[in-house]
Amino acid sequence: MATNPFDMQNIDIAWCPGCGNYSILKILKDALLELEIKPEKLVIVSGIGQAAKTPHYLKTNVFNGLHGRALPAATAIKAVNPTLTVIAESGDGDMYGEGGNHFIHTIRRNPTITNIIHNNMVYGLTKGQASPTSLINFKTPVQVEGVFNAPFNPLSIAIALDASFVARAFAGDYKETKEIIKKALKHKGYALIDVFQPCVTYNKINTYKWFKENTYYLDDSHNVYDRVEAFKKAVETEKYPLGIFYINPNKRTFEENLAPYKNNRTPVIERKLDKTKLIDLIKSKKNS
Amino acid sequence: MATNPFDMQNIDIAWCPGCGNYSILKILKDALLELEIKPEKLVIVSGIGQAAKTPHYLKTNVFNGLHGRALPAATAIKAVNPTLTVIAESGDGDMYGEGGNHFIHTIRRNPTITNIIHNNMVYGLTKGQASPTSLINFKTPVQVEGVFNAPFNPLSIAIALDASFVARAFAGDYKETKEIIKKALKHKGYALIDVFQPCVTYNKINTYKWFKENTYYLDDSHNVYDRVEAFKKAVETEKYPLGIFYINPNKRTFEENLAPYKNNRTPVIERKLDKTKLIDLIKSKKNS
Amino acid sequence: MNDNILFHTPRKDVSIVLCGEAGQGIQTLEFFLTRIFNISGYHVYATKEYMSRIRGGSNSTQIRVSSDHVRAPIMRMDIFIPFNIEALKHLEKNITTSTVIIGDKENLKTEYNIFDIPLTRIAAEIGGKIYENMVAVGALSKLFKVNPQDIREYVKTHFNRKGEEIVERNIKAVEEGYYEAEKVFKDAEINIMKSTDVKNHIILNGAEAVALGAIAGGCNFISAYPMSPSTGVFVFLAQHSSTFNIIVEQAEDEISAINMAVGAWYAGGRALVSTSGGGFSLMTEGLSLAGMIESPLVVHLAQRPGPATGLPTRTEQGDLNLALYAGHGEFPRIILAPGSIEDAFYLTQKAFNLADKFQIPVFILTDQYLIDSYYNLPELKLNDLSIETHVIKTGKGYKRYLITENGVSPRGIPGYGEGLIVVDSDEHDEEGHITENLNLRIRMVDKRLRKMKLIEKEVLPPELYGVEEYRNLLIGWGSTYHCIIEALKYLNRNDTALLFFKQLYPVHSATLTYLEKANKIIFIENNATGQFSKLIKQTTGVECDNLILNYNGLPFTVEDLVEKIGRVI
Amino acid sequence: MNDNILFHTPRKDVSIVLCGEAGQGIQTLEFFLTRIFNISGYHVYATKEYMSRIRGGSNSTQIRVSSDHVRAPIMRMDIFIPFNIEALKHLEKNITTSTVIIGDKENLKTEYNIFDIPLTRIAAEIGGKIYENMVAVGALSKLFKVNPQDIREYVKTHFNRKGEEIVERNIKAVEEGYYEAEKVFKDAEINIMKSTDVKNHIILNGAEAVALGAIAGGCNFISAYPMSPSTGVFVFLAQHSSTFNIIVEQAEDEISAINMAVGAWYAGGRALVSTSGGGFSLMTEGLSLAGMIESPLVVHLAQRPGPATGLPTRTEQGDLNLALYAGHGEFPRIILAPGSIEDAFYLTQKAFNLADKFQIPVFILTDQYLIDSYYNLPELKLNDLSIETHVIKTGKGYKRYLITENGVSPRGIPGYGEGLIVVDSDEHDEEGHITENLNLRIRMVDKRLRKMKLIEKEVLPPELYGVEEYRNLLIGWGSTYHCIIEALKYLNRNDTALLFFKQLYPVHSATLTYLEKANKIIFIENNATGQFSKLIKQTTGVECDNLILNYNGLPFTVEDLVEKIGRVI
Ligand SMILES: Cc1ncc(C[n+]2csc(CCOP(=O)(O)OP(=O)(O)O)c2C)c(N)n1
Ligand SMILES: Cc1ncc(C[n+]2csc(CCOP(=O)(O)OP(=O)(O)O)c2C)c(N)n1
Ligand code: SF4
Ligand code: SF4
Ligand SMILES: [Mg+2]
Ligand SMILES: [Mg+2]
Repeated sequence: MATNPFDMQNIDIAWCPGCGNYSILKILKDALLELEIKPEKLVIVSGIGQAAKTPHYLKTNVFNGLHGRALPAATAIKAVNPTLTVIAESGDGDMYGEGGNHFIHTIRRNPTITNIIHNNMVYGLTKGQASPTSLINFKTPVQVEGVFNAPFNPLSIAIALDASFVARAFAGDYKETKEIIKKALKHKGYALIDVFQPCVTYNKINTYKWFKENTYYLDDSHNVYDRVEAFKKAVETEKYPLGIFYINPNKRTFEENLAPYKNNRTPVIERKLDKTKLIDLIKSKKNS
Repeated sequence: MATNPFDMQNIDIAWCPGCGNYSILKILKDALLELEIKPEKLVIVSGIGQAAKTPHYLKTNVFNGLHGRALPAATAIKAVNPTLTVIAESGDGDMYGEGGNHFIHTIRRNPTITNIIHNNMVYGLTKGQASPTSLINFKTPVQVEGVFNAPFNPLSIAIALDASFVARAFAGDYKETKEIIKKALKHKGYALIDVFQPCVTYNKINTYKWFKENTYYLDDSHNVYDRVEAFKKAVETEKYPLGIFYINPNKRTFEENLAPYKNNRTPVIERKLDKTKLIDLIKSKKNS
Repeated sequence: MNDNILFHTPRKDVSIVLCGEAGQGIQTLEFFLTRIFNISGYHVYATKEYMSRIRGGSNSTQIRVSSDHVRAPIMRMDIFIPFNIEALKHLEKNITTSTVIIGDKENLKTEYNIFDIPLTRIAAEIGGKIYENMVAVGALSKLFKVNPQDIREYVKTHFNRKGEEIVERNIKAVEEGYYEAEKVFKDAEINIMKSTDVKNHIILNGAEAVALGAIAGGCNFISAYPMSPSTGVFVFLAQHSSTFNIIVEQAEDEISAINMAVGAWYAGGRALVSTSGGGFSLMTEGLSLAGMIESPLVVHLAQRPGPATGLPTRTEQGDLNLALYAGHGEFPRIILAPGSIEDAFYLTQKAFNLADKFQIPVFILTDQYLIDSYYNLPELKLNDLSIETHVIKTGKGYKRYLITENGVSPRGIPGYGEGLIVVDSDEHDEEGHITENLNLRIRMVDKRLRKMKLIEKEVLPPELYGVEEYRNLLIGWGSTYHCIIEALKYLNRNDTALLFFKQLYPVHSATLTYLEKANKIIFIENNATGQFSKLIKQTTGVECDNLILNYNGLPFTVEDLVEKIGRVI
Repeated sequence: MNDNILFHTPRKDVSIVLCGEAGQGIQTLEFFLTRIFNISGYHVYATKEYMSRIRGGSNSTQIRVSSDHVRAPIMRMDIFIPFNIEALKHLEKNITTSTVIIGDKENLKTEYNIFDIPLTRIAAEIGGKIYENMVAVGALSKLFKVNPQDIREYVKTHFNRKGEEIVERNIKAVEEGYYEAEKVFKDAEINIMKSTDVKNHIILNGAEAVALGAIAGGCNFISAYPMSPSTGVFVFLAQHSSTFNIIVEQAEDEISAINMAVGAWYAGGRALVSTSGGGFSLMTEGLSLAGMIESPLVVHLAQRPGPATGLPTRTEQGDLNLALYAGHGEFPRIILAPGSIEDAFYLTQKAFNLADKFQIPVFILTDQYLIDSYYNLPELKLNDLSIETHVIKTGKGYKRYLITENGVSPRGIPGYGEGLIVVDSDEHDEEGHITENLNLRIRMVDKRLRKMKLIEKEVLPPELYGVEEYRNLLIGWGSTYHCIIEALKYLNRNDTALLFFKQLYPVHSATLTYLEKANKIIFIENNATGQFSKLIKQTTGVECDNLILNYNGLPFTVEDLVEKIGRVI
C-alpha cells in the first residue's frame, strides 16, 4: 500500500476504541490522497469537541479554533488565499449548536469549503449531553426525561438555504462516504456532508447497527438538481437517506464575488499596497 | 371608536414619516384589542433596531433587550410565567442576522411566542447596510457593488425546521395582516410572522409599490398542513406569497415539556422552595 | 517491605493515589473508597486531575484519609495504586522510598517494589476488567481496617438496582482483594484514629455544593451550555428539576443562556447561569445588559486554564479580571469566591439574595479544582437561610427605574399588580422607556453606581488565620484556602498569618489596615500574573512583596506552598 | 443688532452651530461649509451630536472657523442657526447675548432677536425644503467673506453628477442666501485672518483617518457587523475595496467577524475588525483565541456610552477596562488611543506592524466624538511609513510555536514554504498540536507572557504639554487631547501641565517619574469611574487627587474643562 502523505507517526489519538471518528479520519485521508491534494496546500479548520480533534491526526495545515467558530475562520482563509483547499470539520454540537448562525450564513456566502460534520447526535467531549441532532426521547444526564426539542435537520435547512452541495454519509460505509467526500472536495462552492458517526461511549441508541438499519442510499432516480425533491428526501425520518441530496450548480462562490477578485485572481495576500493610489486618495480629501 | 388600552399619549415616535412600522404598530394594537389581551398580561420583547423600538409605543410590559437576543429572553419569560402572552418583535437584521442561531433553536423549542419580524430587507437604524434578507444586487454604502450573498429565506428555513406556525404578511395590508397576527396570537406554540415592511429611507427598491406588485395571497386551495407544499410556496420568488404557509398542530410546546409543568401548571415563580425536600436531598449525601 | 514506616507509626493522615486511564473507573473507585472510609469513621478528602478525553491517557485521584479533616492536595503519596504502566510513569516523580505501591506486578513490569495484588487475574475470574476496582477496594479495606460487613452492605445498597448477580460479583471482588491483602500485608496495618461523628457527615464536591446552594437560594431557572468544569452544577440541577421546580434548559449557546436568565429574572424567576471562561466571554454582552436594566443575575463561573480552549479539564484562577471587568460600560457587581465546599454552598445561596436585593449580577467564582474535589462535612444548616425576594406588587403609574436615594428602585414583575414593567437596554427614563435626555443620563448613571455604596456596606470581611501579630501576611482567595491553611500549620511560624478573601469585589475597606500591619505581603494565586494582587494594589495602593504563582493547570500542593512560602519569609 | 461684538472685533475663531432634525441635511451642510471655509483660507473644525434615529429629533453640528487651528468642542455659540423651533429649544441653554442667531423668523416664532433669512420661502421658490441648507451656506458665505466664485465652483463640482438643473438650483440657493445676508447684515462682517497654506490641507474625520491608517498599514481584510460609531471605518474601506485589494465582508454577527479576522491573519492576510462596546463584548472569546494562537489582530474599538445599548450615537471613554481585560486567560496586548485625527491615522498604521511583529491583538481605542469630528490638517506623510510583515517562508519541520528567548516564534503561513502551520486554541506543543503536558504548559505561558517585556521596550512615551516645572499634572488620554490642550492654553498657568497618553497599555515606565514630580494629579476622563486613573494606580501605586469626569454622552467642552480644572488647582 502506498504510504499516505497525510499519515502521522507516533501519535496518541484521544478517541475511544471503536469510535466512528477513526473511520472518518481514514476515509478523509484516503480521499485526499486519491485527489492528490498536497498537505501544504490544504488547511483543515475545526472547532472544539471530539470530532474537532481530527485535524491533529493528519499531517497538514491546521486551524483548530474555537468551539462553533470553524466556518468564519475557514471562509476568511479561503478568501485571502483561494489557492488553498479548505475543509471545515467538527461535531454536530459545534456546527449546529454553538455555530448555528455561521452554518446558515456560510451557506448564504457559498465559499468553496468542504464542511464535514461528524454527527454522533450527542456532545461527546463534554460527556454526553444532547446535541441539536439528538433524537426525541434520548436520555442524558441533563435531558433526564429525554430530549423533547425537535431535532435539527441540517439537510433540510441547507436545502431551504439553497446550499450548493448537500449530502449525508455514514462513517460505517467506507466506499460510499469516500466517494461523497471526493465529490464534495471537487465541488466549487460550499459543500455540506453530514456524516452519521457512532459514539460508542455516550450514544447507546444510535449505534453502528442502528445507523445500518435506519439508513438507505438514494438511488440513481433521485434528481440532485431538484430542490423540492431534495427537501422531501431530507425530511424523511422513517429511514434516513444517504448520498448526495442536492446540488445547485449555478451559484457563484464567495471568492468570485469579492471585489478584489473581480478582475484579478492573485490571492490578496500576494498583492502589495500601491502607495501612489493611497497618496491620491489622501489628496482627494482636499476639499472633496 | 373605542379607545385602545394599548394607546400611549404624548410620545415622540422615532420613525420616519411614511415608514411601514407605523402600520404594523397600528395593526398589532388593534389585533391585541380585538383579542381582549390585557396590557398587564402581555410582554413584548424586542432587540435593537428601528422595528425593535415598537414596544415603546404600546402601553404594555416591555423587555427591550440586546440586538438579536429577543427570543431567548422571550422564551424564558414565557417559561417562568406561562400565564403571560409573549410577543417577540424585531427587525430582519436583528432576528435573522445577529439572532440567527436563536431563531433556529427557538423554533426547535416551540415556546408559545408570537414572533413578528419587520422585514424591510435592510438595516434601518445603522443607516442602510444590507440585511440577511436583502435581495441580490441591492446596493448600499457597504455592499458597494450590490449584495451577492443569497437572501435568507425565513419561511423555508422555518418549514425545514418544522415550525408550528409559519406566515408572511405585508405592512400595507391592514385587514389581512391583522387576521394573520390574531391567528398567530391564538396559536399554541411558536408562530413566525415575517412582515414585509417598506423602509422609505434606506430601501428604495422594495417600496410599498414593489411589495404590492411582487406579492400575492395564498388562496384556500393551499393546504397549511402540508409541509412540502408549504416549502414549495416558501421558495417562490417570482412573486412572494403572503398568508399562512404552514401549521404543524401536533407539536408540544416548550412550556408543556418542562419538568416542573409536567403535573402542575402553576407558574414556577409562584412556587416556594420545599425546605424539607432540600434537607432530605442533603441528607442523602450521607454515604450516598 | 512490610517494614514501611507507614505501617508502624500512628498516622494523622494517609494519602492514597489511584491512577489509570480515562474510562477505567478511577472515579467510581474514588467515590466508593471515600464513602467506605467515611462509614468506617475516617475523614476523607479527594481530588482528581484528568485529561480532556473520554478514554485512554492517565487520570489520577488523590484520597486523603485522616483522623481530623485535611482538605488540600499534597504531593506525598503514601499509597500508590497504578492501574497500568502509563499510570506508574505518570506519577513516577512523586514516588519516594516510603511510598507503598500496590498493583498487579505482572502488568506493571517494573523495578519498583510492588505489593502485588493480581488485580487483573482476580477480576478476570470474577467477570472482567471492570472488577479490578473492587479488588482494590478490598485490598485497601484490609489495610485501613474497614469492617468487611460494612463494605458488603454498602456494595449491596450501591449496586442494588443492577441486580443480584452484579451485587454478588462485586462483593466477591472486594472479598478477594481483602483476602489477597491479608496475604501480602500480613499484619501490617494503618493506624489512623477513627472518629464517630464523621458517620453523620455528608460528602459533597464543589459542584454539588454550588448546586445545592442555588436550590437553597430559590433558584428556579438554569440555562446553560455544557462546558467543563461548570457542567456538574448544571447536571445536578437537571437531576433535581422536578423535585425543586427548576426549569432547566440547555441553550444553543452561552449567549442564549444568559439572555434567557435575564429574561427569567425579569418575569420573576431566580435564574443561574453556569459556565467557564470561554463560555463566559460570550456572555459579557448579556452581563452588560443585566447591568443596564438592573436585572439580578447569578453567574457561576468555574475557571479553567486559558486563554481560549486552554486546558479544558484543569484548574486555574485566571479569570478574576474577566469577572471584574467583563461587559462594556460601567455598572456595579459583586464577586464571591468560595474557599471551601461549605462556602460554595452558603455563598451561592447568598448570591441569589444579594442579586435580588441590589439588582445586579453576582459572581460565584470557582475553579475545576474546587468543583471536582470533595470531602466530608457536617450537614449543611438551613435554619438561618432564607430566600429573600425583593419583588413588589406594582400599582398604576409604577416606575421601574424610580430614582431613589440609595439607587435601588423597587422591582416589579409583569402581571403582578397593575403596573407595567418596562426595561430597556438603551439609556432610559424612570419608566424604562428609551431616552436621549442627557441630564437624565447622568442621573441614571449616578443611580446605578450609587448602589455600590450600599453594596460596600455588606461586603464579607477578609478573614485572618494564624497569629494576630504577623510580620508576613499571606493573601489568598478562592479554592486555595485549605491548602494555604495546611501549609501555614505545617510552617508553624509565629510571624506569619493568612488573610483570606471570599468576597473579592468590592474589596473590603478593612483590607488596607491589615496590609499596613505587615512587613511582607505575599500573594498566593493559581494564575500567572497575580490578578488579585493587582486589584488590591489598585484599591489600596499597596504593592505586594512576593507573588507565589502556579499555572501548570494543577492546584498548589501543601508541600509546594510550604517550600515557596518558606523561601520568601 | 449689527452692533454685535462678533462683527466688530477681529477674531481668532468663531463658532457656528447648526441645529435641525435628523434627515434635514445638517450633515451635508456641515460638510459643505467646512469645505468652503477651508477653500477660503480658514482653518475649520467640526463636531456633531445626534440622536439614534433617522428622522426627527434634534441634531446639531458645531463648526469652528479660525485663523489658526482650534480643534475642540466649545460651549460658546457665536453664530447659531436653528432650523426649527425644537432646534432653538434644544440649544437654548447655550444662547448668550452675544450669540448671533440666524434663521427664518416666521418659522421660529421666538422672542429672541433673529437675523431673519427666510430660508423656507426662498427654498420653496427654488424647489423645496432641501434647498434651505444652501441658502444658509450663502448667508454664511457673505458673513465670512467667502468669494462667491469659489462657492459656485465648489457647488458645481460637488453636484456635477446630479445634473445641470440641480447644480443650477443649488447655485441659485446659495446666491439668494448671500443676497439676503447682504440685506440683513449690511456691512457687518466677521474678521478672521485667513491663511494660504490651509488650502493645501486635507479635511478628515476620525473614521476616515482610521480607515486610511489601516490601508497604509496594509490591511487587506475587514470583517465587521454594523454598529455606531464604528461603522464609518467599515464603510470607508468598503468604498475603496477594489482599489486597495481589500476583502470586505459584513459578518452575520461580531463573533463571526473576529473569527474571520483571525482566520485571515492565519493565512497571511492583515485583518481589521471595527466595532463598538456591545459588539466587542461578543468578540472577547475571539480575542482570547488570538491570544492563545498568537495571532496578530487589529481591533478598532469605537466607544459609545454603555452599559448595553446605552446611547448608541453618543460618546464616552467607558470601555478602557473592557479593552484591557477582555478575554479569558492571560495574554499580552497593546492599547493605543489616538488623541487627534493625525494620531488616528498614524497609530492605526502602526497597529498593523505591532500586531504582526509581536503576534498579539492591538487595539485602536477611539470614540464617537473622535470618529465623527473633523478638521483640516496637512497632507499625511507616507514616506516614513512601511508595511512591516514578519511572515517567514517555512522549511520542513517548521514549528509554529518554537520556544524562543524573547517569546516570539517566527510566523509562517500555509502554502508558503514546505512547513505545515498548525495552530490550536488548546494549550499546544511547539508544533501547534494539542498537549496536556503540564510542564510544556508552563513554558508556553511563559513564552506568551515574555513577549510583554519586548513590547514594553517599544511603548510610546506619554507626552508632556505645558510647563516642565509643574505642580499640577493633568492626565488625559484619547480623544480629549485637543480639548485639554485648549483649556490649558486658556488657563495659561505656569504651574500646570498635561501628561497625555496615546498608548494606554502597557503603561510607559516613565510614568511614575512624571507623577512623582506633581503635587496634585488630576485625571480627565470621559467616563464615570476614572478607568485610566485606576490603571495608573495599579501600575504605579500613585493615587490621583482629582478626577474630572463627564458621562452625559457628550465630549468635554473647553469651557467646561477650564472651569473644572480651575476649581481644583
Ligand atoms: C464556548 C464554548 N462552550 C462550550 C465548550 C465546551 N465544549 C467543548 S466540546 C463541546 C461539545 C462537543 O460536542 P460535538 O460538537 O457534537 O462534538 P463531539 O465531541 O460529539 O465530537 C462543548 C460543549 C467550549 N469549548 N467552548
Ligand atoms: C451587538 C450589536 N451589534 C450591532 C448593533 C448595532 N445595530 C443596531 S440596530 C442594527 C440593525 C438593525 O437592522 P434591523 O434589525 O433590520 O432593524 P431595522 O432598523 O431595519 O428595523 C444594528 C446592526 C447593536 N446594537 N448591537
Ligand atoms: S466519546 Fe464518543 S465521539 Fe468521543 S471518542 Fe468516544 S466514542 Fe468517539
Ligand atoms: S429608516 Fe426605514 S425602517 Fe427606520 S424608521 Fe425610517 S423608514 Fe422606517
Ligand atoms: Mg457530537
Ligand atoms: Mg431591517
